[in-house]
Amino acid sequence: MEIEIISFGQIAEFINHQKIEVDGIADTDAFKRYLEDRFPTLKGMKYKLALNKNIVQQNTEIKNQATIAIMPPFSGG
Amino acid sequence: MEIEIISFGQIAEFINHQKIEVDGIADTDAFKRYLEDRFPTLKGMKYKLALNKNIVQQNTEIKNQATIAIMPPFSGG
Amino acid sequence: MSEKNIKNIFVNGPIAPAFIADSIAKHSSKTAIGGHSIFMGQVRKDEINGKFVSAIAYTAYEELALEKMYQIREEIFEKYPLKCMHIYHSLGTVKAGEICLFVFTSSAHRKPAIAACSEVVDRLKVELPIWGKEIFEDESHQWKENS
Amino acid sequence: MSEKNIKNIFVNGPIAPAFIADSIAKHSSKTAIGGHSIFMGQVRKDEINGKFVSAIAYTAYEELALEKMYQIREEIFEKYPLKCMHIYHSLGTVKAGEICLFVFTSSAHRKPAIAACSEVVDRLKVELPIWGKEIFEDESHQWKENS
Repeated sequence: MEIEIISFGQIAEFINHQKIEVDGIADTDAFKRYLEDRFPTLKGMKYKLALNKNIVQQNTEIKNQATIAIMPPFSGG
Repeated sequence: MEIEIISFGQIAEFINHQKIEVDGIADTDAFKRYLEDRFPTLKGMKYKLALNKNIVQQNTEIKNQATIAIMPPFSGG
Repeated sequence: MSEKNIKNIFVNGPIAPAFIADSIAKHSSKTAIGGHSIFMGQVRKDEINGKFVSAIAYTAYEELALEKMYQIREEIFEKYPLKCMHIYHSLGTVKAGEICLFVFTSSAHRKPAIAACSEVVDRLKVELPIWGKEIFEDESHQWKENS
Repeated sequence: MSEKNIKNIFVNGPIAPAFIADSIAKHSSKTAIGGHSIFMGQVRKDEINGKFVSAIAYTAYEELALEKMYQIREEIFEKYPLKCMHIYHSLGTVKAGEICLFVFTSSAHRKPAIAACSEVVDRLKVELPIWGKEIFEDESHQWKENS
């Protein structure tokens, strides 16, 4: 299936916006494992995911053509 | 002795700025009795005195050439 | 001779938005400031017994008010780590919709500025000898009371 | 099609004092308002490891931020009897001394405006996906973290 990855702040410095073709990523927990495996820098960092513009509070199913945002801690204001 | 009376707000509508020559007004409690006697309207009203620019919190001695302000409740802001 | 730096807070008539903008702009050189809090009082066109307030005319016992404001200022600076505090109150006529009070506090982080601003507004309404006369459209009046 | 009235809060670059003055002036026709509360965030020239912050560059996940701000707005209007609420946040570069955040609330009496303004500022710092990159005078940078 296809997932669009977007990233922000400090994380955008090492993860570009990209579309990936993957199989076997059923939910956001699996996606995190995939991400941290591919981008080990992420392991030491605090970050949140947003799945199709909803902030992920608990493990959530991922469907084909999902957009997932990777967001470091917010620092607006 | 001489006392200068100044008044503000609603109270200035019936007590003008004036100097009075009186004897036997030793303190602010006595001055209040004098005032309420001379201006009975004052009896039904809330007001504070300021003696020589200090707000009167408790009965205070009045000396010659004092300035006493008669002030209705504040309503700034 | 007093050594106290007693600042005037009174302005004649309403406080203009452009005056507030100037006041804000002056702080751009104060680069230790991270947060500004402003309170503005605006004259309401209240309806009282079928008549609308068209303006408030403010008078004050100015010398006592400035002395009292000086004390409040000292106490607030003692209590909060402020960089700046500016206070302006109208005297004379301020029409409905116009601004009669402008309190402006600044600090490195937001919380002291916000807390100080709110506390100054509360205190000045209670402690400063200022009186507002509400003038109705038919030119009758009544004296405002702070609740 | 959404029926929600999602308002934009983002402005490019700093928020000018004249913009704030215009925003204030527009409220003079709203004569049911008695109190306005404003918070402004200003970029501090912080010293970090011997280097001074010269600017902050802001980016945001705009669509999510506006959606979240919509929710906050609804909740604040539910909680407080406000007449108005306006929020602006900078994107892009804001230099030290310039304003990056402007929150403006108004109500008939002062307390709801003050409480709502403070709560909105607290919430937007925590809940809106916005990031500040602190740029030093030597053009190196570090990512800001809200404490």
